[in-house]
Amino acid sequence: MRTSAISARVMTGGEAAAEAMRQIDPDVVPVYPITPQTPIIQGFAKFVADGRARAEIVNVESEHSAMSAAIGSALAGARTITATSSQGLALMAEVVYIAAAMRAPVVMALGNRALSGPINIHCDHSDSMLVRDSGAIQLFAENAQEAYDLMVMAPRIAEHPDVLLPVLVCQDGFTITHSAEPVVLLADGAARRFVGDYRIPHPLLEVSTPTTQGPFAMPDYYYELRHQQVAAMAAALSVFDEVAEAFEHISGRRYHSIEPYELEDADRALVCLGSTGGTVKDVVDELRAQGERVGLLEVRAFRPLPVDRIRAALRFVPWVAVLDRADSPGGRPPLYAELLATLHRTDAHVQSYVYGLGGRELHPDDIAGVFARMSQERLEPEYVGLREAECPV
Amino acid sequence: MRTSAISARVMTGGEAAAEAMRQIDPDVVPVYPITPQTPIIQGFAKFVADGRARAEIVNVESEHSAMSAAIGSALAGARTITATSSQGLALMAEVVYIAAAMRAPVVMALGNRALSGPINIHCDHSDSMLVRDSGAIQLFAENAQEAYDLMVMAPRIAEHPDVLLPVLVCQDGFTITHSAEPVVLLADGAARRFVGDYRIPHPLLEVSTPTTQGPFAMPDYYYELRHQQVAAMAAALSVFDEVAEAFEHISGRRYHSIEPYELEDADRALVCLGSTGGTVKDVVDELRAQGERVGLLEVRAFRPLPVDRIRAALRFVPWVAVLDRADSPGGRPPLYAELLATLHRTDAHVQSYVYGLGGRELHPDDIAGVFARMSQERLEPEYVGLREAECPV
Amino acid sequence: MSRLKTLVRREAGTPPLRGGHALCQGCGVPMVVRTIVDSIDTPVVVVSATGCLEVASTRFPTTAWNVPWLHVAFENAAAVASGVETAYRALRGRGALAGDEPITFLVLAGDGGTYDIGLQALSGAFERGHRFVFVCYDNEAYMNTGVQRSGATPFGAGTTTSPAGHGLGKAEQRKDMTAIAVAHHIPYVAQACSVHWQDLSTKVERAAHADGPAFLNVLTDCPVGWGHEPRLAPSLLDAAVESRFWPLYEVADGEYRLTYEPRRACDVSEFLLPQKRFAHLTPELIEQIRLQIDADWNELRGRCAA
Amino acid sequence: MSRLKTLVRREAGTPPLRGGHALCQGCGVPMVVRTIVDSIDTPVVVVSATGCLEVASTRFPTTAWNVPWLHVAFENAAAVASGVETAYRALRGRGALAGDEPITFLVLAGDGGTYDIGLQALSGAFERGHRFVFVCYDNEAYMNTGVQRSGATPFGAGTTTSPAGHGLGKAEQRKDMTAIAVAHHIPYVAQACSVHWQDLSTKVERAAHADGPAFLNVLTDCPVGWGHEPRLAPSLLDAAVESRFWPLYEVADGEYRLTYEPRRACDVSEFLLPQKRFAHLTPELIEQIRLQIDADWNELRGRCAA
Amino acid sequence: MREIRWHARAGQGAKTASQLYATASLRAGKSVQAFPEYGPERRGAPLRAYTRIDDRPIRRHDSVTRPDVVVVLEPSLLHEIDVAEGLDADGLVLVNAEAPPGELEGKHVVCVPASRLAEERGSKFANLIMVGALAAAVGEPPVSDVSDAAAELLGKKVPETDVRAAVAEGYRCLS
Amino acid sequence: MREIRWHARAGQGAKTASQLYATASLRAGKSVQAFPEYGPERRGAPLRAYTRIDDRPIRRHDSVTRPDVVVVLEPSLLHEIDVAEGLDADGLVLVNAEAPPGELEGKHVVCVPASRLAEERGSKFANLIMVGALAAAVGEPPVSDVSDAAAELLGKKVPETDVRAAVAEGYRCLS
Amino acid sequence: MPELTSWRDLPVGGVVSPDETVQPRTGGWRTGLKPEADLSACVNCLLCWLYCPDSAVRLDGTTFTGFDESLCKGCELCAVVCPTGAIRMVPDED
Amino acid sequence: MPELTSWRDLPVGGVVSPDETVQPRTGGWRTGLKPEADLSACVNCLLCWLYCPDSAVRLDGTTFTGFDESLCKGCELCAVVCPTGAIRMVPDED
Ligand SMILES: Cc1ncc(C[n+]2csc(CCOP(=O)(O)OP(=O)(O)O)c2C)c(N)n1
Ligand SMILES: Cc1ncc(C[n+]2csc(CCOP(=O)(O)OP(=O)(O)O)c2C)c(N)n1
Ligand code: SF4
Ligand code: SF4
Ligand code: SF4
Ligand code: SF4
Ligand code: SF4
Ligand code: SF4
Ligand SMILES: [Mg+2]
Ligand SMILES: [Mg+2]
Repeated sequence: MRTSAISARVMTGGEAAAEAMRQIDPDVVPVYPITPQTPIIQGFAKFVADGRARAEIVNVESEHSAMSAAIGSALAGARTITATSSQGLALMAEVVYIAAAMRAPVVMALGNRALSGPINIHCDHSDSMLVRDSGAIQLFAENAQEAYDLMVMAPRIAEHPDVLLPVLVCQDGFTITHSAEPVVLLADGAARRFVGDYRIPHPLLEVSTPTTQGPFAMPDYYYELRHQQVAAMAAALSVFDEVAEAFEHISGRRYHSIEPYELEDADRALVCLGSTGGTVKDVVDELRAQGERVGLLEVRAFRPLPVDRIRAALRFVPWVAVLDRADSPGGRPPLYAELLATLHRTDAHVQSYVYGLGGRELHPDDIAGVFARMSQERLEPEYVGLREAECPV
Repeated sequence: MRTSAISARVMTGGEAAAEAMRQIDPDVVPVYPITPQTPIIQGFAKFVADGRARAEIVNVESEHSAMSAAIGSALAGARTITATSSQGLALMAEVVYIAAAMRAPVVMALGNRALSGPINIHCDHSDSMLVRDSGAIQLFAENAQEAYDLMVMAPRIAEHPDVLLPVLVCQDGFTITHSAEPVVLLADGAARRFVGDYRIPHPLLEVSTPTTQGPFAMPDYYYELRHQQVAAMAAALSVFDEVAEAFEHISGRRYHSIEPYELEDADRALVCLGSTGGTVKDVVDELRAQGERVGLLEVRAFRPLPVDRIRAALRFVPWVAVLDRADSPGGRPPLYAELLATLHRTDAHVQSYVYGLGGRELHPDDIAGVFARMSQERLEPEYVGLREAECPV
Repeated sequence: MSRLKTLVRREAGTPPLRGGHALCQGCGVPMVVRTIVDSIDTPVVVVSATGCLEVASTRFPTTAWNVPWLHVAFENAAAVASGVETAYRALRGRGALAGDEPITFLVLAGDGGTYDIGLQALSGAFERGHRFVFVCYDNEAYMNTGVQRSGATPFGAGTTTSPAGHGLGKAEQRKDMTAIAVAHHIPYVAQACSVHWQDLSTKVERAAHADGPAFLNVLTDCPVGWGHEPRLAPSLLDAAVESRFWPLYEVADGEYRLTYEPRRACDVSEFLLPQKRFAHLTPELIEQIRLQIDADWNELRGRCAA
Repeated sequence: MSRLKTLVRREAGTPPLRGGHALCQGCGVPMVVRTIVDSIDTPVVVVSATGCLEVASTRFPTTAWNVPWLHVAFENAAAVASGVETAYRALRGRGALAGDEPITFLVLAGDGGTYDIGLQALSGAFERGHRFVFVCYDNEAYMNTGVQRSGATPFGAGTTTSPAGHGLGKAEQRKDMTAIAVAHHIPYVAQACSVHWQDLSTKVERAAHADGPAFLNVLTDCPVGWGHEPRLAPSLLDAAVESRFWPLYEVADGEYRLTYEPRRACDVSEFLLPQKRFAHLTPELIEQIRLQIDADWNELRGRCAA
Repeated sequence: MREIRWHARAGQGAKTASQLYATASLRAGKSVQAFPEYGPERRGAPLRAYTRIDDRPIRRHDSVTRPDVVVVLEPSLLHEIDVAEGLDADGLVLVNAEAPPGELEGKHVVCVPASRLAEERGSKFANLIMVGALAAAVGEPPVSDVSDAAAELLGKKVPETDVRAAVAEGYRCLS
Repeated sequence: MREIRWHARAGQGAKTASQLYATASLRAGKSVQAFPEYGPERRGAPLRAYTRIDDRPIRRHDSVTRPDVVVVLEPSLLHEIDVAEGLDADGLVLVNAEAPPGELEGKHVVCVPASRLAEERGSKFANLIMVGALAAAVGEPPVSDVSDAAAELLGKKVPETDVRAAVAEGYRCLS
Repeated sequence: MPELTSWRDLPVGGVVSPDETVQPRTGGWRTGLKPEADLSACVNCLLCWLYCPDSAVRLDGTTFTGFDESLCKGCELCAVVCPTGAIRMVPDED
Repeated sequence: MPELTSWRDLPVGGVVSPDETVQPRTGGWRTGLKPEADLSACVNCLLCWLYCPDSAVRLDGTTFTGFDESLCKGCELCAVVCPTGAIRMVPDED
């Protein structure tokens, strides 16, 4: 996605997310600091202090309270955005599930960072993966521009009456949050109009029509109430497209739930999330220039995972390698497992490569190496670039 | 597994776990009450009050602190057991990961219960699934006897020098925790001897050889430190067998990481966790009596998942249906996704059935229905028994 | 009009918490809830923590609540209320609220959801200064999960996690939650008891009009957890107050005031002995409790005098 | 032997926190740590919360710690220490400990890990009565993550989440954490300041010998977050105490005692003005701070007199 | 397999009864299972419990939907719920009552005036009386096993003789 | 693609320099990227930052391991770390120093006495001087773009003229 | 309790409106005794109304009129707090 | 810092023993100034030792002897607190 040099400004993904928040102009922002999310909330706090945004910031005392306050605020009837990373998301995990179940359309800027232990501040996707069953939507940005664009799109997806789910806009910690790149912003008015007004079915603050929200459910109803969320997620896929189309009208930039890159005739394809996609694209170009038929499937919507589209996009690719920036010790890496569930009953050979945990670098050479190795049958995951990896377990 | 009526006592899974704890005689038990775990800790508290167990119980003020205190205690050099369910596990999720990473061999009795929202006290496995990437071992009991036996085995697995990981002994909330069944207990002395003394490599309380535990790791080391856990999980699989063998010597009961049931010639097999396995066995017997070639693969060790054994056990089964008592809205049910990762490049048709969320009943007829439906190609998960399920999403 | 008639009129046949809920026969909590909500002269929005009250009043698809009511989890009622109250301020600030009458935000949590697992969220909300009335209905244990000890469980009480057994019940003194709230220097803090309903009602009015967070710690009984017949509740709770086990006082803008001076000589055993949870107490232990009460009472008197 | 010589002897060339760590040039925290550990006459086990101190002293595979040291997360230091201390009691009870000398359990947490996200774990540990010394090194903000406001951040201070901007910095009063600890009725609570190291050292001794939990709230500077040159630290912190912005006192078994009576007339501006975080304060705001200090001081004096 | 459903109000000892019958049957060499149903409802609310008895190990863990026997410890429940739900035409309903209640017309009803009997002895063991009666009604397990099981389960908390006497009284009613 | 690595101590403006050069290059029509390295180390510790400049959109997000240019803002670092690591034989090292330091013998070293120059003007903008010098050394972007970018980035906090002067001074050194 | 409905017909997020749902009746919870009022002895102090945990005390405006037996759980609290002894617990007809 | 090792050679759980690891040297963090002591003016009050954040003050027993330049970050605190002015900040040789 070529950014126009003319109107672009050099800013980090974190700054870009803060700009998006300023333009969205949410009512309430409950938030707790954590690296590498802090640039987002600091940037936004400055906008508020300078009178450039009107939100009430709630400087809560923990992330559990951040999400709790966000649920309260969103269900009360106020547009609500929060932001976090890593341990913060882990601490609020309990209430992320509840936010989804109560259908609170909270938007969250997530600066992806490895989970402790050991404590580490750099990027991986284990925090996102921790809440992959929560019912929250997760969109992954490849770069600062996407982090901005997806933030602007997020409220409309979250608040759509068929959806009403939290949306996590995920950007790789440091690699995007702290990397300065050219970003084209919408005009403030255009962004604001695009987002529109906040509407939910039953604002708690409508005291004239009292509602009971968050009741106790026995087995006779719990099952059906949970299934609502599955349906809402399915709806979210088309809503994403709808919103993406509208966004294209005002920005010229079009997003899809997956981004196939040079897949048409590929005999080998990587699948990944986040900023790594950009690096892979460079490698694909390079290898293609040498005549190799390689490609990439970048997953932008990890939740809802566009199962059918992924299937279709990879239909004719015999060798697929899933790059996971997270793992599940004693089990299978999460994206890999999902991909296999998606590609079941196709002929693809799907392999698993774990990389980049805790911010470990993945260089073009590593990627080229995976492309080189992947057309041999292998079922066990490999840790790319592990020191003394000869005995993968 | 036929229990001997002579020495068996009728007790609930919760009571059985409390008896196991009494016999193990741990040093420290930090715990916070939550349904349906409470019978465990209440039973144990009574043992302590009556002088029948010596542990120091730490009545913490939240589950986050329960696991935190457990980590402190286990690393200090004391055998430590805790117990929880549902929201409790969700609230401590952050520190469950850290326990595994710090290699604290904490044993936990988990009474599986649905996660909010809506709030519900009955069984499903969403709590276990929430921490499936944490690096903690998860063993699932089918009934009260197994809940007891696995609790007795757990410390030896957790504390094995090649493992040193937390072990969650999972029993279905209410269905096992509160169901009274015959349970054969070991003699106190035999159980105590079986468990042996607590040893870890670097007890913090050894003040003469000070250690720094829980340091900060940058990308240069984090990756390798994380990979340690993967290796420890791999080791746990053989340690499980070792311990199971030793346990057989004193109990006559032998456990395996998976339990194939009538799989040899099966053309259809279900895969499941926990108490449902028992019900499925009855249905399998019934259908077999009618000449149907059906079978069951019960997964006892969900973490570490015995990938190769599952593959081998299902090698010749053309139709496999995975019963998930949890879901991942917008993604694939967790056990299903893992199974597909396990069965990749086999010819099996693997289907997904979600059931029992929030304690919804799964009756033999439902199971027979799945067996009846499963030999038709179908890729989308089905919610068994959903009211108005005709349009599954 | 008498205060009670005022409460009746406010309720106007539509109790905030209507009958048909699943709380135990004779449970002490509903009276606290109705007295409080009925004492407030604006519309009320209730945020509830997990606990007996919440679980037993909202079995889907029914509800006992006639006022707007929100529950998210056990430990976060104050945080949820912070969000609701901030939303209200934000929307009002933007002129985006339909009606513009003031709303009173009321948080209802048990002692577990206040003293223990909910303390941090509450403390944070106090520091930020949200305008809500946080009510702890203090029945001195985790009742919903079957009577486990909490930070509010008094010394000596038997619970399932502090069993009498060969021991003494709970070995630690209760957390002094009212003092902790006072230490946050919020505008209004009070300790009350359900059966002193006029006192409670007055305190609710003050709390609702405070310019910032207010905290009410309201003692109420739980026949199941305390081990007594429901009909003993009025006399037991009366004894709790008269024996000075549970003094009634308030701290408004830092000023202590005893709002009720016990009227009769009442030994704490009058409170303790009818309850099964204290049945195991020896005379020595009761004497220990008595001494602690005296010491606490003297300190409190000192503060109120000052 | 002078107290300082005693500290030197205890350290015996092996500082508990050795140099080579990655804390900022001139950071105020190490002095607090060393003064405290060196004041304890038994072996010490340290539990640390996430924060500047922890992050900057333990980059794997190095460590600055010569004493046993454990870190698990940000919010749970008191809970982790509860576990460690209980393990010690349990193992001692069973005769399963190698040496049988007493050990002092020391918890080190920043203000964020104490006033805010760590409060609940701390309060619970207080209620249970674990025998440890919990030290809050209070630098009045979340420094590790780049200077965000915490519950300890004083009124008016600019931080990245309470920016001065067109506003005033932090709009709320700081949480009175020392008072909150006192309200838990634990045996020993004290407020101290790094540069009053003799006072601090004495308090550590009392805390370590208390029969139950002890809490020390120790003010120390952060040149980065406060916005001053490191070399100004001694005079700034001195002004904090002399101006009564940060009184030094202790509460032993409920008895208040001022441990240091300010020696000179010192206006709070002497503390505030050299710091960038207060650079935006108007005379009116400073007056407001002054009044608050006076009120707090008078109340404290009252308690100490009583 | 024999499946039994117990009806009572929370607090009336249905859970104990269901477990007692299981314990007694275990003594008699059977495989057993017993469990109550849980909800948010409190003391006084209707409550069910179940017992399963079989000669082969019981492995299933679903709830009981088609009981062979229903035991009603609290007759006032008959106005509120259909205690015979799922019961076969020839299924037995054992009711704590003096005479067959109208609600159960057409069913195979057996009455035991357990509350009265208990009251007469000044005991609270109507539930034990009903367990004794059930053993007699279905012909197993032997009353000695029920009595021993009752003593094992409750004998520590209350006088063993009272417990045994209640069981015996119930058994006598129907044998 | 041109890749630049910046060396300094935390607090000396390497991050600003890396972003400034990127911003200036963006003005000149390039695609750009700039990012520092983060660790637990605090003010005073060695720190690296990176800038990438290309004619085509920059998509890769790995760190820079084989820089084309290394800029050393703090010469004392030369004793501690190998600033030329990964640098090609013909790669340029731009050092804030009076004369080529011994450690860099055999490298293509260019010195700019930025600290002294800054001190002479009583300013703290050694980093801006180095950015100006870099633009001159590699021949892009035009100094006007650097100057404008510097004004855009810093002009709100400090006098714009000082900022522009520093850039210009650096540029002059090497042009 | 209303009919069990399909998941499609459930309110979004499980929100319940008190006006659209029927509360269960808990009169059946009584275990033998129910309150009976002697109106002639009643001084209309309304204490029974206040103490009743189940909102089972009936008023006409602000005047006590009796009990809603479909809700009353029979706890005796009204009888205990009635200052004039106007309320007695009597055996449930059942 | 020690060599980067394979995952097999790392201590279990990342436990670090202070005796087995080498602390980084932070003398390089100084930005121009370092402390210099005039021993003749020193009254051995040891305040510099106490205040030094980097344990860079050298003692022989309990006697002040100077600084460990490999650790000193040059913060000036020792110089500020020295009661006799025995410590001056001087330009780093570099
Ligand atoms: C995180 C979490 N831990 C534990 C529970 C289980 N739980 C629900 S309510 C409750 C006790 C409530 O006690 P209290 O707040 O005193 O209210 P009460 O039940 O006494 O009314 C507990 C332990 C939970 N729901 N969530
Ligand atoms: C659950 C969680 N939330 C947030 C963080 C990020 N974090 C780490 S340290 C810190 C601030 C520490 O502040 P304080 O306790 O005052 O210590 P200081 O850094 O000032 O020394 C924060 C917000 C975290 N590690 N874990
Ligand atoms: S257990 Fe106690 S508090 Fe809970 S509903 Fe019953 S009486 Fe009320
Ligand atoms: S930021 Fe402040 S507290 Fe943290 S290391 Fe630097 S000076 Fe110390
Ligand atoms: S007996 Fe209890 S429930 Fe019934 S009306 Fe009286 S107070 Fe209410
Ligand atoms: S309590 Fe008695 S006197 Fe008062 S209103 Fe009720 S019935 Fe009448
Ligand atoms: S200048 Fe600072 S670091 Fe160096 S010796 Fe003095 S006090 Fe220590
Ligand atoms: S502070 Fe000065 S006088 Fe004291 S020991 Fe150090 S150098 Fe000597
Ligand atoms: Mg309670
Ligand atoms: Mg701090």
